[in-house]
Amino acid sequence: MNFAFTDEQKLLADSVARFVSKDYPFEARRKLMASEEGWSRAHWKSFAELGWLAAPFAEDHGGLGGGPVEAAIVMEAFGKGLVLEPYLPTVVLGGGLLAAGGRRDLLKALVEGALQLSLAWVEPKARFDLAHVETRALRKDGGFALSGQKGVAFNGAAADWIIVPARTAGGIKDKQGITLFLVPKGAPGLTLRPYRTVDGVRAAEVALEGVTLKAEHVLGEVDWGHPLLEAAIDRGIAAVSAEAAGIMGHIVATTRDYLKTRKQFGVPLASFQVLQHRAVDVYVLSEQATAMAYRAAVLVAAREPADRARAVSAAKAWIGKAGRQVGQEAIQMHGGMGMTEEMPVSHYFKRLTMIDTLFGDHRFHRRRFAALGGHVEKD
Amino acid sequence: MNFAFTDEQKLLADSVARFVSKDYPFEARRKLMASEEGWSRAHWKSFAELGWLAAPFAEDHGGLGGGPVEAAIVMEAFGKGLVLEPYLPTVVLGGGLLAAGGRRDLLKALVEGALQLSLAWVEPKARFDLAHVETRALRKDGGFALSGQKGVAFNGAAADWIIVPARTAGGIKDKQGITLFLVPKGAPGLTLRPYRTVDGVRAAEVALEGVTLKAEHVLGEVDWGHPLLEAAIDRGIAAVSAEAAGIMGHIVATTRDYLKTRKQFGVPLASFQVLQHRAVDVYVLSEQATAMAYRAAVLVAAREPADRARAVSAAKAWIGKAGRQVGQEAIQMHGGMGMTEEMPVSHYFKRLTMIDTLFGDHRFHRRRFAALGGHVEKD
Amino acid sequence: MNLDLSPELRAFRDEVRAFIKAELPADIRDKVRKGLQLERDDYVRWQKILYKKGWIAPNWPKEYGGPGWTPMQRYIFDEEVGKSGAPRVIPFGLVMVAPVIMKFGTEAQKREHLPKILSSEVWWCQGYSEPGAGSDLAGLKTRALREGDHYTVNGQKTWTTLAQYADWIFCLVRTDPAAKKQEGISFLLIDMKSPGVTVKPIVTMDGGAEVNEVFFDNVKVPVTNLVGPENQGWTVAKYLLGHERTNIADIGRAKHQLARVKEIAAAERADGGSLLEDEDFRDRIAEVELDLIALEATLLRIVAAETGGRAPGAEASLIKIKGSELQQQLTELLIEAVGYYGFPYNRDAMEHGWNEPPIGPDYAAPLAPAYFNTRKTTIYGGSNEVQRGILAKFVMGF
Amino acid sequence: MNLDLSPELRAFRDEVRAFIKAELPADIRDKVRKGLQLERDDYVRWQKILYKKGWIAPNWPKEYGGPGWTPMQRYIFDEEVGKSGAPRVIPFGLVMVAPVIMKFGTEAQKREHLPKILSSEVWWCQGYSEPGAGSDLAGLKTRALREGDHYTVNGQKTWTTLAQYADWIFCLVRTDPAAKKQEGISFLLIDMKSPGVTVKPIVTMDGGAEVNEVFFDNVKVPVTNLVGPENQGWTVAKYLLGHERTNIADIGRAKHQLARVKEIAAAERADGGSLLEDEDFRDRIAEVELDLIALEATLLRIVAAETGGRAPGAEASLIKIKGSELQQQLTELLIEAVGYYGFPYNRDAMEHGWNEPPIGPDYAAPLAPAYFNTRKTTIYGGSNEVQRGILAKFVMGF
Repeated sequence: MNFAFTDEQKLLADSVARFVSKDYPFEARRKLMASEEGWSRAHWKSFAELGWLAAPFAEDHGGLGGGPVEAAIVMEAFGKGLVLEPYLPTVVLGGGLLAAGGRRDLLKALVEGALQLSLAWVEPKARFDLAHVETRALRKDGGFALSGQKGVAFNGAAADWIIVPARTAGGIKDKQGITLFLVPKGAPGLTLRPYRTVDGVRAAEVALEGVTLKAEHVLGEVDWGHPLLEAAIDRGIAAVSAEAAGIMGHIVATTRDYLKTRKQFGVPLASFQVLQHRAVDVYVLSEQATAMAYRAAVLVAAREPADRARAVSAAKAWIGKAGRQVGQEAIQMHGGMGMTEEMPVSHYFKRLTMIDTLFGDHRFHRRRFAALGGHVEKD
Repeated sequence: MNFAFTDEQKLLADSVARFVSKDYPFEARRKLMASEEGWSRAHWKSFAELGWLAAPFAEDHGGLGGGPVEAAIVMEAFGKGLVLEPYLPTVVLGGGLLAAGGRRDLLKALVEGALQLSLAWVEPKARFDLAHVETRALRKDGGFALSGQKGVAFNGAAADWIIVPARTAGGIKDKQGITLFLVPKGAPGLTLRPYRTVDGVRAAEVALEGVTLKAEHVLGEVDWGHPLLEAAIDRGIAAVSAEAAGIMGHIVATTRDYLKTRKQFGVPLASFQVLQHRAVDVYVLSEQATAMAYRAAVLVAAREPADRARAVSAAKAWIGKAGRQVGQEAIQMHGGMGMTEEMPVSHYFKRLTMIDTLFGDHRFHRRRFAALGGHVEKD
Repeated sequence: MNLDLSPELRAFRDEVRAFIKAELPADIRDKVRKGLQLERDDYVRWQKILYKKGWIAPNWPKEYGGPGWTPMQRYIFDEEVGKSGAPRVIPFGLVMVAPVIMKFGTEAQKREHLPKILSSEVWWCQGYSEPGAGSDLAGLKTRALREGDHYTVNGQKTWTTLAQYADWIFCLVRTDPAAKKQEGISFLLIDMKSPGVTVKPIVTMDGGAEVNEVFFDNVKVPVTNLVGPENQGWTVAKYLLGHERTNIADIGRAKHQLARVKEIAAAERADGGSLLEDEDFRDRIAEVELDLIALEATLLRIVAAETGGRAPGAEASLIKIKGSELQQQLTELLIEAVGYYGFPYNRDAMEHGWNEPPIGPDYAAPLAPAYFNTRKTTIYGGSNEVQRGILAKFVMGF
Repeated sequence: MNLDLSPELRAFRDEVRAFIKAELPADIRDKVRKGLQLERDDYVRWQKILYKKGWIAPNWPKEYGGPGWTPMQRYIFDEEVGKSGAPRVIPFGLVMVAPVIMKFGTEAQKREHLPKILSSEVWWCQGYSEPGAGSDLAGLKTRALREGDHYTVNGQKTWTTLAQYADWIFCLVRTDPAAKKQEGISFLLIDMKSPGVTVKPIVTMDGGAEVNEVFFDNVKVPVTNLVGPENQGWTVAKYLLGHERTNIADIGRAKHQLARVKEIAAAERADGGSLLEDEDFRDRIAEVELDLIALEATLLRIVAAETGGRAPGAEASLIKIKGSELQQQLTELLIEAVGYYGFPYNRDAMEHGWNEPPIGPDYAAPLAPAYFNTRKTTIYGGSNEVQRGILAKFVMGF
């Protein structure tokens, strides 16, 4: 396994880092968060122009020939700026599924910045089980009618298409019998209830009441949506792991600076050995998190689903737990100031906290990793 | 729940503490540990004279009217001196079972200091499951013939009687069908393989090959030994919890003194804030451990076995985990010196480590506690 | 843990329980249970009920209107109130400034303030922390310049809890700027209605605004509002800090929270059953529950020592550390329990009278904000690092 | 993690693997696997085999006999050797003193010592720590008084690993007692057979005696044994400390240990199945396994940076901290796995050639001693507190 970036990857990393530091100051982000849509279409256009939307896709899908490592590079840098734009739902999750389902037409629009997507994988009673799908798709006139509830669909309100896993066969928790549907914005019977999340992004509750779809709205094969969905979520995990690593890197830097600047008892906080060592522990966790995230980004492309799952669950379990510690320590070391909405660090803390929940928390993924037999040495 | 000692309990605590500090210096203990029997018969005689062997027994059993709290008081003080004498196997485990089984004759000898006991509850394949008993007792001529293997029987070599749970009915893991037998020292077919343990006490492997016993060797009722055994082990847990609390208390004091005395970089270690805070954490754990141990000692007398089990499992789980941290921190704060056989702290560390294993480790007991529904408020 | 609660204490506990059951208004109980925002009136209503019963000030001596309870009775009372889901009693008047006035105040101050504190007629807040002096209390800069029969106060306090509701504030102010750090500080009572007092909310990361900045711009304070001698405020402050800590851990409330965790875990689904039946999550709950039990047992040991006549000392720091960590663990369990429905941010749903259907389960909205908000417990009231420093000094002798 | 190991590296790895498989003596492999005590001859035999192959000194430049590998080749080699259950290569000569001699030594010193280090003909040990100077290395007191063409050395070193086997010791000694702490120190090579050198074992809590005190009583050392300029020993020592840390985490050995944990858990019984099938214990293993993976990934990132030409810096402290903690976690897992059979103390069973039947399972005897012994890893080689101090200074800039 080689952790060195290629020259193209270095260029990509530099360009996203430059955007975050120059065009994404925290006060601007605050305004974006409070705006109606919650993010900037203008930024999105820049992302398209800079090729970031095309970065993780193969060339024959209209991409630039990259993959999950490129997505991780973007997401790590976005983590450092808490970028609000829906790269995860539209590009990583949605785009990944379009590619897997061979929808080059939609992908083309996506990389041009003309398409927003949402993946509505959460079901109210499923907790973190992707196979638990109660939403039903009944066959009707050569097409399908979808009914059910989906929760916390990120980017749901902005999405031109919502990708909805629904049951076409089998029992509520069966892996087989799940089909992925592309549900167009404004489809009759589709109701959205949009809201802001505690970590500042946008999501929606999705109600489907007899939403009528045609056969071409199926993404992939009927009944065989679960493997695609699981692969997409695994890529999502690799991507948010990189985002978390970026957040941790930012937290290390701001906490270090705060400790050096802030005085108590007449001396900088950084002169207290207890805080020094705790800041070091946070740094150590952050370094490891970055390594874990890129390891997952490399291995999520593995041919065997179990290898892929082991790698991303390892990263998610480790980073979820480390993220709790890093976030909690950062707030503690910032003292009362860290508790305020005003200080950026509280926003990083909140996002880092919620990333642990996203796609399954660290306990869930440690169990998944263990159930797959833990790490298996190949060869 | 009242944590205040009665006057009698205070006297008992003072008297054992006096013995430990005056008559049990660490160098003397070292010699005892290396002696053939591993502990002192002379001390045992004093224990009898001072009433400590009678302390936890009801008056109608020849005791002084105390109970598990008195046992905890003795064990906490013994913990501070790492006392080697077999109070746990003979008085707490063995004596408790004699009382439960109504053997006043043997109890009389016990409180006089004339009797040693061992409880051979460990089976090689049972891990921490008390109901897992493969040793068989076949009925023979109105009596029984015992065959099987028991492991790590503390005080086995010195014991006049070894109490052996054996199966008289049921399957290997059934609670019913276990009978407790009093096996006399030197019984034909009984082979002992005695050894020292890593924490300095004595135990033995016990092999039984057709050991012939009479009906009066049964302790309690045939087939109904499991509830007695479980109650005895629960009392044992309360007792070693107190011992662990005593050990932690000692560790806090010696670590504090070491940090104040030992110099590095020209100043006492105690001047380093990192070590100060870690020493404080160890103190905090030790205080809580003491409270947990006495809570268990009070509640182990509960009428309902489930209440008893919840309380001792809570203590054992909490103390086992805390003990790991306290022991590890103590060694770390003593630096290289803490690694040596010569420094007493290493011996306290080892005993504290092994107490976590004894009667089931902290993970086992946390699960037991959780399986019983966690803490239940009465009334 | 009533294994050997005496018949008298058992009767006392039953009386407390019956009283709360009968008298705690249902709407308040409901808000607390659901983690909704309490308003000024909610607190005051409940405190007046306790006042009427004579139970509002367990820590006060009988002569001032306290109930004259033993330490164990107070422990039982605190636990029952906490478990019941009653609001906490706002401590700034009853628990903090009142003992100071009793000890250091003039007769006039006692006559003026104590009855109104007891009856919850007057709401107090605490003016200790300043922007440049958080854990380092003695670094405060707010200046009180004596001019005849009054002080002129200029400066700023921060992290002032519920100052928006307060009628009075007790402050540490610097009366002698030339003196060394802990000298030259005085303890002053200030009417919040005085001209020049401004309160500005601080929005915390959970979206709430419970804490405030309080600005003093040439505020005139009569010299008669000085408590204790001028420049001796540090002694007064230390007395206050050491005075009342027994309920700092709030075991009753922790038990209430734990019950809530189990309730929610029983409602959440996992693997076909409830989350509470999930062995892994049950084990996770047990981890926290064991810490709760350990803290409770430790407190009861301290109460036993107190009953035996020993004044509680540095143990208060131990209880502060573990109590605050426990509260954080409990709110952390709650966000773990609720999974994806920790995401929706719906501050309105935390207000009483919000009538739209909830997003996700009805208990979900306050859980992530509660976790975020609870990070404060290890920072305020003397950060846990400061508490460790106290223990290092006074218990370990470093 | 060979996802994109190049064909060349893959071939290299296969070659290493095949070599170890063919050449590592079965009796040595067996001892390592069972955690038994290795003797001097075991180490030397294996090192001579590596020497013959030209692989004994991956960190040496080619001109001195190193194999000329890339950082990634060295990483792979270290990992394969560790995983195979081969003994570790004793580092004091090959990894520690040799680079110092190459950098600061005279031609005569190079000629004299390097070939014998390479061939494992001479066993070296390290004389750094002293009774009053553990983490505080510069506090050392051992005195070397120059008298004509020799020094007379008096003093004491401690924690000297395997000094009982050593032919030579490299020491930090004080040559100018008037100078300030870190000045006035020199780096001296001392023949252990010199009159006045005494080695006394220190029994550690696991019952072993791997470390020693080394006493110097008027030991005469030729001035030609001085490495680098007199009173410049601190510079030499710092060079040594910073020089070679890549294998400090010993990932290969950690993997070997983890495999051992799983092997033993598969043999242990729990609840009718094997302990490895127990969901709770499996989760416990996963906890440690994830830390191993995180450390490995972190190391590989550092190797990638090294390959890109960046010299490893303070990361060595990070690796030391996490690597030592990992080793402790692994031995802790082992005592947890073995349950009651951690109790029997049977030092004899850890020696080769012990023929009695084991007490309990045959793998049990070394497990508790290994856990006790491994507590040292966070203390020695610069305690983890010292490492955190280094990171605080050089990475965080505090």
